[in-house]
Amino acid sequence: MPSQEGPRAPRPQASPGSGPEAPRASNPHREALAEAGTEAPAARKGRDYRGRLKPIWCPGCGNFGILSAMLNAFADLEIDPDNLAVVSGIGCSSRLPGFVRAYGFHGVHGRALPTAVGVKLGNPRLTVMVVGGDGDGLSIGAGHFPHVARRNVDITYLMLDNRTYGLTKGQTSPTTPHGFLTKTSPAGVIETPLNPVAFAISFGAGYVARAYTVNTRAVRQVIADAIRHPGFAMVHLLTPCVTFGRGSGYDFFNERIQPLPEDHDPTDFCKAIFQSDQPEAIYTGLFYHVPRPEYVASLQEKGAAHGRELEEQAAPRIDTDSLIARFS
Amino acid sequence: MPSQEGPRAPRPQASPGSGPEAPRASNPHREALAEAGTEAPAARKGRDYRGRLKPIWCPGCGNFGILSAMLNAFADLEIDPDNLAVVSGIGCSSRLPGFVRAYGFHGVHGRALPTAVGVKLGNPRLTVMVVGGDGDGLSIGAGHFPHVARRNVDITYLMLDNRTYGLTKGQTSPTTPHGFLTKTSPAGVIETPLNPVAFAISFGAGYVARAYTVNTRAVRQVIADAIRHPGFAMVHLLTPCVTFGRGSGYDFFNERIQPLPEDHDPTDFCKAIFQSDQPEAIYTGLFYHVPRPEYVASLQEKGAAHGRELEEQAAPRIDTDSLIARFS
Amino acid sequence: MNSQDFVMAVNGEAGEGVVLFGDLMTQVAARSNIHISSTQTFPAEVRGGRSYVQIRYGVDSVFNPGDKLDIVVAFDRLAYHTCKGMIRSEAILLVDGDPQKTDRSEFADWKGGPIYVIPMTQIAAQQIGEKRSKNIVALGAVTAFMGFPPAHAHEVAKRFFEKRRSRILEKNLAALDAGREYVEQKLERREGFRVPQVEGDGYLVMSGNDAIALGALYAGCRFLGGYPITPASEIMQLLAELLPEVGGTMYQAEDEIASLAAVLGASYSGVRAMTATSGPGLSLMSELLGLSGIGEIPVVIVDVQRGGPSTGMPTKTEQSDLGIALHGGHGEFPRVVMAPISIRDCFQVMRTAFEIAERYQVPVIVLSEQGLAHRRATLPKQLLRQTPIARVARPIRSWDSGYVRYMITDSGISPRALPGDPGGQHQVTGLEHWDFGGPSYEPANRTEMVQKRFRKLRNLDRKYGGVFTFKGSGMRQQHHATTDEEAGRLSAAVEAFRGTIGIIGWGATAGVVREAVARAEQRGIDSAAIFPRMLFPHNDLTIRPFIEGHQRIIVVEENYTGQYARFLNEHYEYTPTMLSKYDGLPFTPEQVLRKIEEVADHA
Amino acid sequence: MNSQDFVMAVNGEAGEGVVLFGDLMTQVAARSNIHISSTQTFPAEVRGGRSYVQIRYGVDSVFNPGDKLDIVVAFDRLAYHTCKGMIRSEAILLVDGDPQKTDRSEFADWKGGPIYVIPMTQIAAQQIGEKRSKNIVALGAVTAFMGFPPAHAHEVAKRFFEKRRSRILEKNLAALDAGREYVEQKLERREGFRVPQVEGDGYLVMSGNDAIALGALYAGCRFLGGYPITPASEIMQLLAELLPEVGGTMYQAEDEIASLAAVLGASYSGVRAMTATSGPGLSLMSELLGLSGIGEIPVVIVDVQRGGPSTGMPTKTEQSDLGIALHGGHGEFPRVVMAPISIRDCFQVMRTAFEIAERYQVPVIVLSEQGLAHRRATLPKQLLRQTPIARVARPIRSWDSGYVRYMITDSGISPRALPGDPGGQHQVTGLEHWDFGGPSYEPANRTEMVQKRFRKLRNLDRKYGGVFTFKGSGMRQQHHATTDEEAGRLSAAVEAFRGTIGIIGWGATAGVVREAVARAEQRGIDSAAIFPRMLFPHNDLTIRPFIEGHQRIIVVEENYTGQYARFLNEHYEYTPTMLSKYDGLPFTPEQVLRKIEEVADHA
Ligand SMILES: Cc1ncc(C[n+]2csc(CCOP(=O)(O)OP(=O)(O)O)c2C)c(N)n1
Ligand SMILES: Cc1ncc(C[n+]2csc(CCOP(=O)(O)OP(=O)(O)O)c2C)c(N)n1
Ligand code: SF4
Ligand code: SF4
Ligand SMILES: [Mg+2]
Ligand SMILES: [Mg+2]
Repeated sequence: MPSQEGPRAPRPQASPGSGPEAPRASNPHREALAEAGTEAPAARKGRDYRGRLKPIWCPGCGNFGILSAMLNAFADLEIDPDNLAVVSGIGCSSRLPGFVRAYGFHGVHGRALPTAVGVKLGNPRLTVMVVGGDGDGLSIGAGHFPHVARRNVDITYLMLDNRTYGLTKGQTSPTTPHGFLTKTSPAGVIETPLNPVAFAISFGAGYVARAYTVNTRAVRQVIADAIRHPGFAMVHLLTPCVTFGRGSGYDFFNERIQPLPEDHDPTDFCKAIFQSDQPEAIYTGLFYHVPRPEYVASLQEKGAAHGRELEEQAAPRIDTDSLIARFS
Repeated sequence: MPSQEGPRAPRPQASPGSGPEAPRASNPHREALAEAGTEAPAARKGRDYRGRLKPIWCPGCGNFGILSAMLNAFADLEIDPDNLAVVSGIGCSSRLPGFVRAYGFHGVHGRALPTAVGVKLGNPRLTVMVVGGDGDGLSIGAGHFPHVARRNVDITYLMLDNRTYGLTKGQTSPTTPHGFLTKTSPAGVIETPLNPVAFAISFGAGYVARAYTVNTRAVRQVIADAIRHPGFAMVHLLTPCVTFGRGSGYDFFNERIQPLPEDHDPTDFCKAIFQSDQPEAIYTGLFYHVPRPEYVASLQEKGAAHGRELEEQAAPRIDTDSLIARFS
Repeated sequence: MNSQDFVMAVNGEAGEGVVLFGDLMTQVAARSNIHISSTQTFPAEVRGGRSYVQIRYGVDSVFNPGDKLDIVVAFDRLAYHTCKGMIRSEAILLVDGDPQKTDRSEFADWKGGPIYVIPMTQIAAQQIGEKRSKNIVALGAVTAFMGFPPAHAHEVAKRFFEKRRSRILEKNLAALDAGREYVEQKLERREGFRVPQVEGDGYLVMSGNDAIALGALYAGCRFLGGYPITPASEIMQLLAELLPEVGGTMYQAEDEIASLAAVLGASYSGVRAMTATSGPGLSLMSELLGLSGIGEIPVVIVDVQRGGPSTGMPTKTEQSDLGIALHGGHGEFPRVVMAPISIRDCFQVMRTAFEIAERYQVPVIVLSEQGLAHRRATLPKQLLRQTPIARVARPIRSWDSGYVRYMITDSGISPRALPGDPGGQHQVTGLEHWDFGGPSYEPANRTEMVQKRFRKLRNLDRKYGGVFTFKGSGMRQQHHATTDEEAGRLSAAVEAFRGTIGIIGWGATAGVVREAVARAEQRGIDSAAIFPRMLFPHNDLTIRPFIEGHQRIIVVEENYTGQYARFLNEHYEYTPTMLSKYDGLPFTPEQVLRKIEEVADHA
Repeated sequence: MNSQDFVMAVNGEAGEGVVLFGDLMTQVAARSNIHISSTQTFPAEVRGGRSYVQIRYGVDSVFNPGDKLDIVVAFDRLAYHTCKGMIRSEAILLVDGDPQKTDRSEFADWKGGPIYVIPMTQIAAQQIGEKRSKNIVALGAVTAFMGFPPAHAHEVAKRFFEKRRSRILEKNLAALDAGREYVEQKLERREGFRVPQVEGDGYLVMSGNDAIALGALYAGCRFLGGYPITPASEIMQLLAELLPEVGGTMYQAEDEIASLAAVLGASYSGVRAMTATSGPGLSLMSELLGLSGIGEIPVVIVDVQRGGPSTGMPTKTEQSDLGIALHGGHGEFPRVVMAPISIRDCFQVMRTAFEIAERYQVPVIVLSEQGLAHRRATLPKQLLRQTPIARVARPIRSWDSGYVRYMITDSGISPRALPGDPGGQHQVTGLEHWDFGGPSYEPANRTEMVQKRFRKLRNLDRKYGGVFTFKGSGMRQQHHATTDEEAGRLSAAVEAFRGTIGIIGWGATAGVVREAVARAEQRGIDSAAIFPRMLFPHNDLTIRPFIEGHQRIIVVEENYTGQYARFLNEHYEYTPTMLSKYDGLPFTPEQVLRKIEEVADHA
């Protein structure tokens, strides 16, 4: 449905430079990106980022659109695959790292965010992406999300929300709407679903957007902007599960997806939360964007988090004399 | 400091009957409570609820005030100790169940909320309280809080926030303010602290309040109201750790604690979140109160969650014939 | 082909309805009083890949899905090529295709018997107007071919589709008829094969997961806290439907830690409570397992094992969680580990598990596995006619103020007050504690409490440690030996199995081992097998005479490190021959038989 | 009293500064070239309860805090009553009180030597105006009484207080002087006892936790992910200070699962990374432990054991996590389990642990325990002068496009590309996989991958499985046996220890066992002990000749079920005499000696 594409390009102030300034970790990509506009047209193509594995998703699965938009976003930013790490948990969506030419980490269910923090702290020069499902991120992984967000680690988190547990064949997920029938809610879901956009904002994420897989250009742009954001960025991606997503298929979303109102102000905390869950429509676009001091940069100010850089050093900087004095 | 006591009594609409109606589980206490007003003065005293163990907290610990306010709240509501369950995790604050005459469950670190859900679902006639620390609830237990809140299980959650890990002797907790020196942040905390009031509201809790241990009457009232609330209620209790709470002692709080503005509207979602974290003061009082359908009641509507009631039945209601038909 | 006992395979592209075809076939057989044992291999991913179902039929009970194929139902040519190497000499091939246009030379390398090309897709597309009904056409055709009563096929198809829209029901019933009619009327030549007619009122058909869920229900379970995980999810899914019917609750928690926490909470509050998970979930539950132990909170944990470690191979079978079941969780506490040996035993083990958990106030881990969970078997209807357990057995329900939760007793078991009981207030805690529940690190008390808790395991293996033994074609099951006399008898019974080759195994491999032992006897090799149902505490009473009574011991395990063999080495000096497998597939009877022969040759 | 080797106890109300007094005493001794081994028991709760510190002093190294007391420093009367039963005959009592008003008959049941009543509180209150400085008054008095150079006491007090406000520093230095002066000038009678004067430039003083943290730092660790837990927190706290100084990071995660996840992430990205936790944390890490195994991601996990299970006894010692270390986590994967036997070994084991983890790409679990973690010992300054390791050893840093992460090799070890390396893109996964990292459930590949991973353990015990052996008063440590010749020599060395009684233990009990063996020799009992530092893989090369070479084997363990003894039973037919303890307290040399004697009597 390309006619529904790109409900609204993220605002210009979403890109660094025009928004509030914040310290950020030394990521060579970002330097490259900043200059990208002044250079000749991007030499890379999305297909250059294709991994060794072919996606094994069901035909029609919403994840395909997101994958290709993501690869294009990488190309747009001319990201160096040698310095790109894609981390995930377990789920249909979490299979994504295998489909990307990058350093991939397909870990265990629900732990993608803390794993990615370790990757970033171990080597801050990497561009670190996290991909995962609604179950992975909001159910078993729910305890990690607030902490990575409040720390504001420079990681881009893509939550591929199909409102179900795809890989385990269709149980209730934290985003399954009230009343839906699932394998574990044979009489209908009685819970109120969680809202990852409101979560991310209230946890302190500095960049929070939502997009729908069908609108591939919007997805591509929002992913690129999220990567550019110097801090924790979260993108809520709506992606129908054609096999188990009873009631949350393309029709459902097509009827409800709407771009955020033109006058939405992405620096208004309350309004952003408010708009993220409205009865009249599922809004897409940039909900919130307010940069804050980034975690790795703060650590580096205190000497920490130089990680792999150290490897190149000839000798460690341990001050043995002062240690001896301290322990005697 | 009794002069600072009771900054603002929770609004009258906080008690059931005057607020929006919502289904609730059959809890005999609640029936009793509803009638309490018309009866003779409460026969019970706070001391009737004292447990077998004497509190082992450091002299001056903020938890003492909360404990005694809590026992008084039980007396106010004439709760039957036979049908009272107090569940906790691990921490100084989590030792509380031992100090109460009730059925106590002192479980493992961070899992008090899901444990309490099980207790409630197993026997919905119990009044179920959860007590625990900021570390227990917001760090290791952070993944459970949103789920119990969104389900709206009829549990009263008291979070005793001393802004540190007391029991393990003073490490950074999720609520330790930025810049504070702790054993694990020798160069100062670089994280932004989490805000449990905003969390509870955005997770869907229907009753969210904050009180300061010194204001014992306010604590007592707010606990009583929270228990009365038919659904998940969360009370954020500020309680200085005199031994390890560097920088978050009584002086710190005494200077900052303020009752919520008179005109605060506890049905305004955004405003409630907004007021929960303000630079000029730490507000106390009822932030948010909007009842929603309660979980156990919804389950019972579908036949489930009759738990221990069944025990009294002579024979189980299994329809063996239909099972045989189904599996042949 | 032996019409008393034969094996069918169905193969096709995943999504073609192979699995449904298989399920309905088993139900038709069960209605026709024919036993089945069936298994399916799921594709690795949700879609894509191939589906394979294998069904063994028998007039007598069959205990495993067999190895060599007698009938191949090939949904496409690839299916033919997949299965052609696995057949017995007289095997029949039923393959989808246009009988007119099919070039018979495509099947030139078929080493079996008759080949029938049946236009399944064609009938579905042309007669029914719905290509996807091909599997139901196949059902009609194959059941007719095998001589199952058409009414039975009609009943099972109707039951399955009647939950759908009526148009779908009608189409599929038409498809069924079309398939049957084709075989009855148009199949050019139709030789020999017919299933025997057997009297009876039919059997139940259940998977291992079904049996565990139903077993739990009948055992009085009223709370399941769980989190979806392959291959255990079906247990929670079935109980999500059934528990509310009896006032119980299925609680899908946010993760496995929360599930077990909720289960412990529910158990504490007085209902029989369980969780069902697989390896990754059990790992996450390790800490709370210890709380159950030291807090003395009853719980039943079902672990449907799969290929490990980490995410491993979720849809493949393995017996590699014995180590964590025995030793998982830090510190030391009493626990019980059981392993059902069959689908029927899946049902039955749950009653024992709940009884032990509640009476001894300990965690009981039940080790099932993917190969058992997704296997199906026929069972007597009687199984579900037995009286379900309604209540927690509690003589005392009111306490005076001196109630002491962790009272030191000879048995190690302390009387349990439940919330709601008048006067029984106390604190349950995961800290070491005084008898009344107050925390205590006092050394003498600690020593006493550790001993108290472990005393609960004393003699547990005698009372509940039933073993299954196989010799020749018979099976015996010994239970309970509460008195010394009974114990002696039980021991003596096992001692009677003196012989050359003794096989020790646990869990789901019993079905193939049993058959291998019987086949070995036919070839004149003397062997016997023992499968303890309770793996821990260890049933020395039976295992010792078994080990001592045989010249050579084979231990059969689906893992790399020989977990049970190593465990037995703690108790016995013996040098077992290992029959190990850790490729995700269950053993076949043939593989076990070969090992027996090999050892016999060297014995 | 033997002034070459004697034991002091300090006891008082928690909050009186007993622990600080003890710490400073050990530092004074270290500066004065006197060895110490000290231990403290924390009260159960943060405050309230009693504090107890025991310090053993020696001119030669001392390996445990001893048993019988030679000097009792009693901060109050209750302290006197607590300690009076634990003394040697000539013990000295130093007790707080008013020398004038104290009724000597209060100490009528003192079975020891001279009693000195010193007005510690009085001096603090009256002379210093700060009752809380009583412990520093005591420090001045006791160091003066023992004849330590006043400058040393001054230095340690100054270093401790100079981080505080200057008023506090001044007051406490005054308190120190006042205590010293009282003893020098006013102590009525002052007999006999003085510590020997020893030449040297002093020792380091470290706790087991300090030594682990420093050992990690020197081993090149640049990332610790952790979550506070008693008794391991000090490791992360120390590294929180030290890691940023070398560009590394201490990351306090939201829980133990997140800590290990972050550690695996950091390790994947190329830094040496570890976590330090205790039992409950290790339980929670069980799932990710398997990811380290199948994903082949190096990691070092320190488990400072405490009384289990569940929350158990957080401040008490126990050796009860061997089971989870060996078998925790579902499924099967290679792992290494090591146990340092002393504080010095805590430092050293970390280098080996990191080397193994990185070279073999496996998880290495290091089992320390509360009794070792909070014990303190003197160590040569040389220890911290050795060259720290700077970098991860990587010959190749650039890869062609065919890079295969899990390449099947003879050693089982595959070359590792790190993110950032040109051309090395690949996927690490916890699913079973093809060699290039793509998921695979294919049976033959699975079999090969399981074998590949386990091949890494082959011979690991030879290369790194050093054992510590004690016989008489000597200690030998054998390391490395890469060639067959070396292996033979190592075996032969252990075989030389033929004798009556062989003791096997692991971890922290080495300090007391060593002493017991030496004391037994003095009583004419022939015994020897072996402590393998690597518990798994198992070092058969040394344990077998040891078991075979002794008539009776005693296994010493601080647990109930005999975890190591049972593990050894998997390998050897032997019937050990167990010396078990699970009351939260470490063994004393006396207790071990008594067991040796008992066995000797029956041998
Ligand atoms: C510890 C653990 N528990 C459960 C599972 C089973 N499991 C795998 S994926 C998944 C949920 C998948 O849902 P989601 O994260 O939304 O991803 P999707 O498949 O929908 O993309 C679950 C429960 C697991 N792999 N590990
Ligand atoms: C799994 C696990 N990890 C860590 C610990 C150690 N621990 C005990 S209490 C605690 C935190 C206490 O902080 P909080 O919850 O705020 O309670 P407080 O003591 O401050 O009242 C920690 C980390 C534990 N008991 N279990
Ligand atoms: S099951 Fe659903 S989410 Fe998974 S691949 Fe298929 S369509 Fe996509
Ligand atoms: S350590 Fe802090 S929180 Fe704990 S009891 Fe003492 S004052 Fe209270
Ligand atoms: Mg999903
Ligand atoms: Mg706290």
